[in-house]
Formats: sequence, structure tokens, C-alpha cells
Amino acid sequence: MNRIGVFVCHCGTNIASTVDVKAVAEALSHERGVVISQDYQYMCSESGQNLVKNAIKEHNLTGVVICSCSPRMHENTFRKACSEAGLNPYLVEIANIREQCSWIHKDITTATEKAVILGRTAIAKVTLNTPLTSMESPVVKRALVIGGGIAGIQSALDIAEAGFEVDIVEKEPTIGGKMAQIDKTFPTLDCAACILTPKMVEASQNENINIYSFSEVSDVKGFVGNFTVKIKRKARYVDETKCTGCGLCTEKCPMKKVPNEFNAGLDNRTAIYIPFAQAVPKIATIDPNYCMMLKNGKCGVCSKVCTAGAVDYKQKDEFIEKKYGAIVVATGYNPISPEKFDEYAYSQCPDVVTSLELERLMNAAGPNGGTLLRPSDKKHPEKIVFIQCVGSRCDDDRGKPYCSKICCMYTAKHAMLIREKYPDTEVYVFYIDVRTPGKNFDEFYRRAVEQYNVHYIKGMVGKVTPKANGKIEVQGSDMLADEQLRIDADLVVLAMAIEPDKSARPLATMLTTQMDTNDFFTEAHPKLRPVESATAGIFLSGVCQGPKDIPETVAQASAAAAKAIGLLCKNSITCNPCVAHSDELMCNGCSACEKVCPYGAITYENKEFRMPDRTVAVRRVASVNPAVCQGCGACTVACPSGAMDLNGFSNSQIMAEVDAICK
Amino acid sequence: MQVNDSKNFEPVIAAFCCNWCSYAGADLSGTNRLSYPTNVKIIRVPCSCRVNPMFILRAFQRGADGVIICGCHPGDCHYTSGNYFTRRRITLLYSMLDFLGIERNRTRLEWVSAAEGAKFASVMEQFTEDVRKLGPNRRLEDLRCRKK
Amino acid sequence: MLKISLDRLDDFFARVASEQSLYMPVDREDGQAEFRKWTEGSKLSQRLNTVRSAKDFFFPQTENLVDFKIQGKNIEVLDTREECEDFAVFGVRACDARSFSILDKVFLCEPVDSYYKNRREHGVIISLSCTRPAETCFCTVFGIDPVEPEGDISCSTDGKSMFFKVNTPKGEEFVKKFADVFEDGDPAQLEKMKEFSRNVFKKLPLANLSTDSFGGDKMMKLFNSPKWAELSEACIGCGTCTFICPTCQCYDIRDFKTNDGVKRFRCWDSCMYSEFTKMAHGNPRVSQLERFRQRFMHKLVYFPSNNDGEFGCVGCGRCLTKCPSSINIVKVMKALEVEE
Amino acid sequence: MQEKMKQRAKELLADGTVNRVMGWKKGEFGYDTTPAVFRSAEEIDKYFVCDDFTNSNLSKLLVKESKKDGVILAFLKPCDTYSFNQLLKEHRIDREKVYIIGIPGGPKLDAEIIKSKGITGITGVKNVNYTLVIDTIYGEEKMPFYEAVSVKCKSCKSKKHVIYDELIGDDGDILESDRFDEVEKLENMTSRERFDFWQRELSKCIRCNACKNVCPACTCEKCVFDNPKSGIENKAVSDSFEEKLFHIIRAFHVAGRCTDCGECSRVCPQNIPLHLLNRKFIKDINSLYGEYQAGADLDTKNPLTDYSTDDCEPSIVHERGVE
Repeated sequence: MNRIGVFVCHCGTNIASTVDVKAVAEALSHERGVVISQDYQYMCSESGQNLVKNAIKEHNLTGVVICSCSPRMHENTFRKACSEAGLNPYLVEIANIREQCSWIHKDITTATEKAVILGRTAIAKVTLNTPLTSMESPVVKRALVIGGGIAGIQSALDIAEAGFEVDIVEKEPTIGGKMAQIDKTFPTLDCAACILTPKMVEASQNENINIYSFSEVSDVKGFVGNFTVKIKRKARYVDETKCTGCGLCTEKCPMKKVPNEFNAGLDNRTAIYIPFAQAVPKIATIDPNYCMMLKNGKCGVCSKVCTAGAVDYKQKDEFIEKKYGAIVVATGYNPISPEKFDEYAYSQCPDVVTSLELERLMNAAGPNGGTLLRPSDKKHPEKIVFIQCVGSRCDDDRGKPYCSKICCMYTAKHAMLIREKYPDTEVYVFYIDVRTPGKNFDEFYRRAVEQYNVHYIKGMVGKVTPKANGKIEVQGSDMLADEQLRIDADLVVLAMAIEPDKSARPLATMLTTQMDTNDFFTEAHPKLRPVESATAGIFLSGVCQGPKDIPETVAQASAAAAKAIGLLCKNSITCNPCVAHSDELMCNGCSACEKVCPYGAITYENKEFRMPDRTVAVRRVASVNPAVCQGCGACTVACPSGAMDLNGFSNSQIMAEVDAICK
Repeated sequence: MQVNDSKNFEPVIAAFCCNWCSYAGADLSGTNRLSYPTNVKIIRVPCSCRVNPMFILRAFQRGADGVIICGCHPGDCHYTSGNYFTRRRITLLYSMLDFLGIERNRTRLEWVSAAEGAKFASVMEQFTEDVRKLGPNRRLEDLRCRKK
Repeated sequence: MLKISLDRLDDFFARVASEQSLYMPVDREDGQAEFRKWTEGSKLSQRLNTVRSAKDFFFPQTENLVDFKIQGKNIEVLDTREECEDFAVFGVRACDARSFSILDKVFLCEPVDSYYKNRREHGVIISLSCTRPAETCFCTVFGIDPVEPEGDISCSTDGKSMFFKVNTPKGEEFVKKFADVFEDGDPAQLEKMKEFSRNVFKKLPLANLSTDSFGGDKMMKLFNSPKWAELSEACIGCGTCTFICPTCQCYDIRDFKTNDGVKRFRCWDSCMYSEFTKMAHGNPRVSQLERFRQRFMHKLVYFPSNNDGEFGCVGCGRCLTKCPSSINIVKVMKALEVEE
Repeated sequence: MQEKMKQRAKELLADGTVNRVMGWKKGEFGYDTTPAVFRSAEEIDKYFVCDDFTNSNLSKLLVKESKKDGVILAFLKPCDTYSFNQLLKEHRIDREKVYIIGIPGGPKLDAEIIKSKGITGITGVKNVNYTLVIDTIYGEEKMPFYEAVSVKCKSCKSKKHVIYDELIGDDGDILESDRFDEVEKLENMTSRERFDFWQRELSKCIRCNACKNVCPACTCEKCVFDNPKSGIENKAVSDSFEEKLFHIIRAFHVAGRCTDCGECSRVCPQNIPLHLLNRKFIKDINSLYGEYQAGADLDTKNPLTDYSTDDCEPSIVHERGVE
């Protein structure tokens, strides 16, 4: 039997001036289940709350309706008060008779009538409320960072600094990512390696950080505070615990014709290799696609020269499983392939290069030891043309619809560095727009134009044609001068669009996080929660969420870390009890709910059921993880059988409200 | 031909509002003292995607003359994707109701953000007027629930 | 014998309808017939039977029993029963005409169902004999003479006139009331026609169906027959057979919450439904097999066992036409008979 | 065809590939076939039938059958394979437990149509070069084959089997069908006309649940209309609102899942064109969210559990066509 208390607030004159609160209290006192109906000056005041608390005790109330301001204002206040008086806080309903009644209506009669209806509606709902208890879910105090680029490193360092264990999973043999390949950074022109490698070392030396290089995430289970992650440690055929990184094997390896990824394929490496001198961990890795020992069992040189006895041709992929409380995704990006852009002759001419290739060409550790030479004839280029937005802001499916954000700045950087080092070289930049928002960015670009006389041409390049004399003819239009240009260049540099790493999409599926159509991870809120994914406990760091330059990446990495730390600091998470739940007896296991759940809170299991005819049947049924569910209710409508319902906003509660309103 | 049963017809309007945007928008219109008709009564739901077609039909059954659903603007859903599902579901439902010959202006879906108090008030004003013009809901009512 | 010439039949309908409600089968756009209230221009259907049976007139699909008015904390009980007005149903076939005597056995025995009785007392059944039966007809199996149907008044035609035979005092009263429209006629030709029709009935494919294997005394043997599993296999558990059946009489009583109270109504229920006879402990008939068996056992065994051997089926053939899976009482009877 | 099917069924039973065969069983009058499970070669020889009247969709029965021990052989027409696929997609059928032989589809006939022409006393129907020769107790009657084609076969969408283990006969193609014409006709009416049309049709509903119980998309463990807790449960139509509620909600629940097999209209004892409600949803989905055929494959997302950020607004409903 319901014993409901109704409390009508005057809110000073805020409500009482347009709603006859005494009449409302009187009218509601006749509703079924109502045992006490009172009005008071300020219900939210301490004495007002005491009124409610005393009534709960005195009348042994089973439900409380407060007719007052918006629940967004004081729902928590009254829930707390009721809880203190021994009533489950979820047995409270608020009728919003201020914002949605007294403040918007002027006529006392109609406003009072409406207030009574709103009160009845709340009574109708509260009779169906059930006591709810917030669940506590423990937090594993360890974080996983997926991706060991600058974003991953920064997030890991920040989390480790806060005193939590962090594992970095990096699919390459070394951490460092794209930044390790970059020569100089804008707008300060400091050497990328000089600022990155100390961080890499710091990461490797931090006792809270554990690096799983040459590894990939292969499965993720669980939920916020309690993820179980399966990590695949790919066989590198070198015992990590023994290898000292001396590099002798890489010198002796007879297979020297392997394209060197680190130098963007511009030179070669050996089959057993250490990607670059400052690699972390500095451990050799055997490339099974080229190693003659692994391919046909003949060679074994590296094993012979290794004094540490680290080479192990029999090594297999290993899987380890670990638990984490939080996951930071930092999977980064890659430039898209220029193959689809035939008009720029990338595949026909070695002297048409991408910007990343140019970084390596100019880098002291690059194939030319830092001297800028054309790949084809190793001659010094005298005329260089940069082409912007290759594949960015592209309206066909060869490229990407978005702006890659970093190209304008790094091209200005390249142009400036070249003009600085080789003042005899002419540099042209074809651009659609030059976009330089950022601290000291526009100044940087202007310096390139004004101080370094880089020729910026607003216009598109129509065709790039390699000529017999070794020159490359670039045909483009100058939109400002309204003329067609032909430039005989020695080197053409393409600013390729960047795209999320290919590993991101399968990872998103494992993490049940959302992605946009371009495969960038979707943040929980574009403005207010930019570093969290919609799935609780998964945070986004760096370019995996959208194109970013290094300072932004680092800022976001630290922000993601801060969010992760915030989570790891807690011993347990209090879950919102207003979550979905599935009635197993009615569930069909059709997966409709799972498909609309933005949080991946729904899983399926095969369960045994005793059927009415006493047989046992196994059925696939949904179960909602209350720690992950955020209570939106999308699943409740997708479910045709009505097995899925939402605590606090159940089908029957909402229908009772509808009935009361439409009466 | 619209049927007006009585000159002083006051439509009953049920408004489903998502907690994060539209309900807050309604609160804002209250805070700013922006009036809209008393006919509108709001039901708070966590997200517009919580609104089951059953609720809408139930409202008409029980005597509502118009049903409006309000949610966050597309892209701004508190739960990232809820209102996108709402949009599809409600479009199809409204199309079906139209197919069955239920007057189009009895149903509406609007996106109202927490900042759009003025929009909330004007949307409600307009919708109430549209429904008032249609007269009482007769095509989708339950005679047993008709008010005497 | 009383007669009306066929070309004056519409005048007769108009005359009756001017005094009381008159229902008769009329054609629908989809090629089927249904009972409708006579209005100007209504044409009597030439079809053999309606989709829904004539039981609706006395035992409608839903019917309000009582209202409760709720105001705040007060509840008031309102008796919604009113004396039914006189009405007549024309064109009821022999099968449906017999169904009323079966329904009477259920609803008019103690305790009498006052809702049913009220309608039954005020309704006059004017039946119509059959001349062109369908292959699905098997009323003769249950001892029904389709040429001489039951009812307050029974009609048959010789092709020129409609002859009226009065069977009950209620029929007598009806004829008296409309005495001016009847003429006196010679039924000689009619008798010939009837004889012809009787021969047609003998040729029907189901004419030789036997009821010998059924009845109250065969209860346990039939109940435990292994055939039920196979027979019920294709049953989808819908209520089509039940709802178009002229003799099915199960109902449920439910409450509907209105805006200011509760309407208690009863509605047809089907033993084919999984929710049928659901009780606090669950459902005693756990699978479709039991539900399916119940329906046929009731018609062929339980009902005759309680009603002096009268079967609960009138052989109208509706379920033969309408079952989505084409399983029906005839197939059941044949299957169980083989066993015998 | 029928002989080939019987032959193959017996072979598969004999070699132990399957332990049961699902097909159709002969009836009383040559047109009333019943879906049936056969367990032996004898049963198949005696009762198995596949003819112009075997129009019921066997897919839904496999939900129950695939839970039993052993593999069952099912003969599926092209349209039935769509239903099967859709059930598979919703995890309602255990694929391993069903051996599918695809058989050519219709057009299948509907005895109700023959009867509606006034032909009665039917004892047998033969198809002689697309003229139906109908034996009746009143003598022989004839009618063109195509006039008796069931509603669901009149606007066939596909003769292609989307899933099977083997085929008897050739596979066909997806057809250009005129199945949305009737929907369009209604859309072009005024709102009042549409209302009157549906009011008339739906008022015939006797809530026998045949449409629901036969529908391969309605396989809920417990239907909301049978569940007292759902708030919309009811057993009978007590008000014209309830018949609308039932059919709207049912159509909505199967929207994006209905393969348009037409069983709902086939079984309706009152001949309510229920398929038009489902087709309306299909047509809307196709035009608003891109072509989608439920059951065509196992991967494409149901448009109702999917979205695009640039979907149209519901106002599109208010703006188009006639009010």
C-alpha cells in the first residue's frame, strides 16, 4: 500500500504568487495513496527539509512528491534529505511547478490547475518507483596506453608521475611514433629528436611504466575500472631480456636490401634491425619477411655474432592478459598514400616526394646525412615546389573531406629551413588557403613569406610531368594573378592528408567506442568532454581523435591522462542506478539493443532456462553491465519484446505520467 | 474540414523532453519568464531516444490532442547518438500515423537546446496553436477515455 | 405456408427494419460476407456463410460488464446493464442456428449469464436453409438438417418465393407482428427442392465423417493418444479457429483503466493462446500440444460428456477455410479415428 | 519438382545428414496444405506435397525445430530464405541444425480467391497449362491460373535464394516489383480518405493474432500484447483505438526486420491488407535511408538500429504529398 507524502513549496512568492499552493496541497491530498499533503515557504531550506524528514518518519512514507522548482535544481537535495530520513532516495519525485508553471503563467486559476496536474503526474510516477541502490564497482589501479607516439608517451608519463602503473602497447619495435621521424618542429624549429628522445628514455626508465613494444591489443573485455586486455606480443625472434642493443648483428646481417620504414623507404636496412639509434627499447628485431634463416633455414649469422645469445629463431607470438582500470587510446595517424593522385606523378618520378619523405631527406640521421639531395640523382635541387592539400579537404573518395591541420605549418617550416640552409634554392608553395591559427603560427608563416621569400601561390596544381632532362614540370594556376603557371622544378613535395591508423577501427570495435566516418574516435562531447570517449574509462589522446599538431597532441595527452588519473584515484566507482536492465525471461537475444547502445554496455550469454514443460532450454539473452550503462534508454525502444526497461524511467512509470497528464 | 467540437477547445499537449537539453531549455524559458500555453505538460525522459512509440499512442489514447518530442540538437546528444535513433524512429512513426490518416500537425519533433528557452516557448506556442486549429483528436482516441 | 415472393423480400426487410434492428449477411468488398445491420440498399449475400459466425449477436467479442467510477479515494460501482432492444437476425444457416442451442447450454444453465440471456430473449433468429453447400460443410455429421434449419423461424426458397416456417412462440410473435407482409403459398415445389438439396449433401466429401470414435466415454484413450503431437505441430497458436467458431464460448474478464475509473469487460479468449487459463502458479497447459488437444477434446469429448452426447461442433467448416496452417477438426477426427 | 524433392529428402534422411524433413502435407481438398515434419521415407511417400498451394513460409517453424536434436531438412522458397536469414541475423535459429534446400518459388495460389469467384464444393484443383481445372461436386470449373495467384505472390520481390545448402531447380534473380504501388495509391489519397480506408479495414480485425503468430519477424519469447506488464496488453479489441494500436505497434516492431513475405495478409481471416503497413515502412526506409532489404544478408545493419548524422528530419513527413 502506497503512503505518499506531498510537499508543495511556495518558493517565497516565486510559486505562491501565481499558483495557489494551499489549493494544490488540498487537491493533491485527495489523490489515492496520499497520506499527507503540506505546503511550506521554502521546502529546500533546512526547516523545509526537516518537514519532509519528519513526515517520512511519522507517516512511514513510501514515496515523496515535492512540488517545487526544477528537479535539475533540487532533486539531489531532496533525495539526500529523504535518504537521511531512511527513505530510499529514488522514491522521490519532483513536480516542476516553478520553471514550468508559476514562472510562465500569469492566470492563477489556470496555473493552479496545471500545478495540480503536474503534482498528480508526479504522484502517478512515484507510486511505481522502486528503491534503487547505487552499485559500487572497484577500480584496478593500472592504466593501459595504446600507442607509443608522443601522445602515448606523454599520457603514460603523466599517469606514472601520479603514481599509477602504466603499460604502453606499441605495435612497432620502438616507441616514438611519427615524431621520431620528424626533423624539426614548428614554430620554434627545434630538433624533434632533441625533445622527443629524452621523453622516450624517461618513459623507459620510469618504474611505473612498462613498455610492450612490437605488441598489439587483441581483445578487450570488461568495463570502466575493470578492463581485461589481451595483448599480443609479436615474435621479434630476439630475447628482449638478453639483447643489449649493441647492434653487432645489424652490421653483420647479410640481408641488407630491406626498405627502411624509418627513413620512409628512402634507403635500406638489414633483416635484423634496430629502427634508429635512439630506439626505445633498444632491442634488435628480426623481420621474418626478409630473414633468410627464418625463410629457408640458411644463414644464422646474427645468432653466431650475438655474444648475449639473444637471437631465438623459434620464438612464437605470445599472449598476455592484464587488468586495467583505464585505457588511453593514442593510436595516431599515417599520411595517406599518394598513389591515387596520379596527376602528381608520385609513382612515376622519384623526385616527387611526400612531406614525411622530405623530413627524412633533410634529417641528419636520414639517408643523405642531412644534406638535401634529390633521390634520383643525388643532386642539389634548385627549384622546389610544395603542393598543399593533397587529399585534404577533398570532395571525392580519393582523399579526405577534412583539413589535416598540420600541413600549412610544416610546409612553411620546410620552406623556411630550405631557404635558410640553401639560399640559392627557389621555393614555391601552391596552396588553397594558408591556415595558421595558433600561438606564434601566423608570425612563423609570415616570416617564411616576408623574410625567406618563399613564393606562395594561391592555386591548385593541375599536373606534374617528369621531363627527359630531369626537370619536373609543374602546371598550376595562380588564382590571384589569374594566370597559368609552368614551373620546371627539381623536387616536388606533396603535403599528404593524414588519416587515423588502420589499427584504430578494429580497436574501436574491441573497445566499443564510437568512430566517425573518417575513423577518428568520437569524443563523449565535442566541447565539454573532448578527451573522453563515450565509453566510460576510455580516454582519447592525440591524432586518433582528430588532426592535431604536436603541442595540441601533448596538451590533449596530458588532459586524457588527467582524466584517467581522476578515475584511477578512486577505489571504486559509484554507478548511476538509473540504468537499463533486461528481463531474461522475455529477452529474445536478437541483439537489437546491443546495436543501439553507445557504450557497449550490453553483452549476451547463453543461459539455461527451465521451460513450463519442465524441459531445459538454452537461450541467448542480453545482460546490461550497470557500471557501463549511462541510462539513455535507446535500448528500451529497440527491444521489441519490452524485455529491456530503464530504472527510474520505466515503461510503466512513463505511461503512468502520460495517463495523468492526458486525463 | 476541421471539426471543432466546442468553441472553447483547449487542447491537451504532452511534451516529452530530454533531461539534458530540452527540459533544461524549458527551465530556461521559465527562468526568463517566457510564457507558453498552460496546455503543454512536460514529461521528463533521460533522452529523446527513450520515447517509445507506445508512449505517443498512449497519450493520444488517453486524451492528448497533440504530442511533441523535444531533444538535443543532432550532434549534441548527451549520450552521443540517442537523438539520431529518435530521429529515425519518430520520422517513421509519424509517417505511419500520417499513412493511417492521423492529422500531421498533431505530432512534432523539435530540437531544443538548454540555451534555447525562447525557442522552447515559441515552439510550444506554435504547436499549441496548430493543434487548436485541428480541433480535438478524434481519429486516434479511445472512446472509453473521452472526457465527458 | 407463409411466403414472400423473392422480388418483395427487400420490402420485407425494410418493413422489419423500420420497427427493430435487422441484421443479415451482406457482401463485403473482399468477396466475403458478414452480418450487418440492414440499411436502405443492403443486399442479402448469396454466399453460403459469413466469416464471423452469428454467435456475435448474443455473445459479442467484447462486452462491458460493470463500471467503477473512481474519484480521489472513493470508488463507486455502476451497473451498466440495460434491457436489450428487440432485434432480428435473418439468414442464419443451419450450422449457426444449432450453435445457439449449444451456447444456451453453457450460458443459460445456472448460474445464468444475464448478459447473454438479455440478448437471447430479445433476438429473433430467422434461419435460412442451404442449397449449395461447400466442400467444407459437414453439419450433417452432427445430425443437423441443413435443409430444415433450427431457429425461431426457418426460411427456405423454391427459387420464386421465400417460405417461412415458424418454430417457436417468439417466431410466432414475430410473424404476427409483420403479418401484413406474408402471403399464403404452396410448398410443393419447395419440397422437391429440399429433396434435391439433401442429395447434394450426401455427395459432400465430408458427408461420411464418423463421430463414432468420439464422445465422453472415449476420454482417456483419446486424451492419451500419441497423435496429438503430430497434429499440433503446425499449429501457430492463433485464435482464428476459436474466434470464427460459432460454438466456442470461452472468455476472459479484464479491467480497463479509463481516465476516471475502471471498465470491467469480458472478451473472447482462446484456449489456443499461451496465456489461456494462466493462474498464479503458471499455466497448466505448458505447450501448444496441450492447448490444441484441449480445443478438440472439448468439442468432441468433454462437451458431449457433460451435455447428453451433444458435440460442441456444428460442422460449419469455417475453421477448415480459415486456419493459417490448414489444420482443423476434420483432420483431427480423421487422424484419431484411424487409430480406433 | 515434388518427386525430386521427395527423392532428395529420402536420400538425406537415409545418409543421416538430417533426421527430420520439413515440408508440407496433403490436405482434404487438394488445396489445404499443412506445414509438417516428416521423420521417415514412408511418411514422405505418403503425405509429402509441394504444389501450387504450398504457400506457407516454413522459416518461423525452424526457430523451434532448430532447438531440437539433430539436423532438420527444410525446403525454402526464395522469399522464405529472406525470413530465414533475418532470423539467423537475430540469433533465433541455429544454422548448424538446419539443412536448407532452396526450391523455386511461386506464384502460389490462394484457394480463398478461387472460392471468392463463387466456385464451391471443390474436391481437387489441377493446373493444366495455366488454366485451373477445378473439380467440384457441382461439376468441373475452369479459371485462369493467374487470377488465383495469392496476394503475396502477386508482387514478388525476388526469385533468388539468399541462403541455402543446395538448390533444386535454378536460382532466380531479384525482381523489379510493383509492390509499392498500392502503398503509393494510399499515399496519394487525402488524409481523411486514408483514415476512412484504414478505419474500415482495421475495424474488421478480430484480434485472432494469426498475423502475429505466423509472422517470421514476430518471434518474441513474450509478445508485448500478451504481457500484462507492458501496459498495452490486450486480448480483444474493445475500441477502434486498440485495433490501430495493435497494428501500428506490430508494424513498428517488425520495421527494418520484415522481409515482406506477405504471410500476415495471407492468414488474415478478414482479408485486411496488413502487408501494406509493413510495406509502408519498407518504402519509407528505402526512400529516406537508402535501399534496404531485410534478410538479404547477415551483415547490413537494420536501419532502425543505425543512423546517419545527416538523416532527414521528421518534418519531411509533414511536407510531402497530400495532407
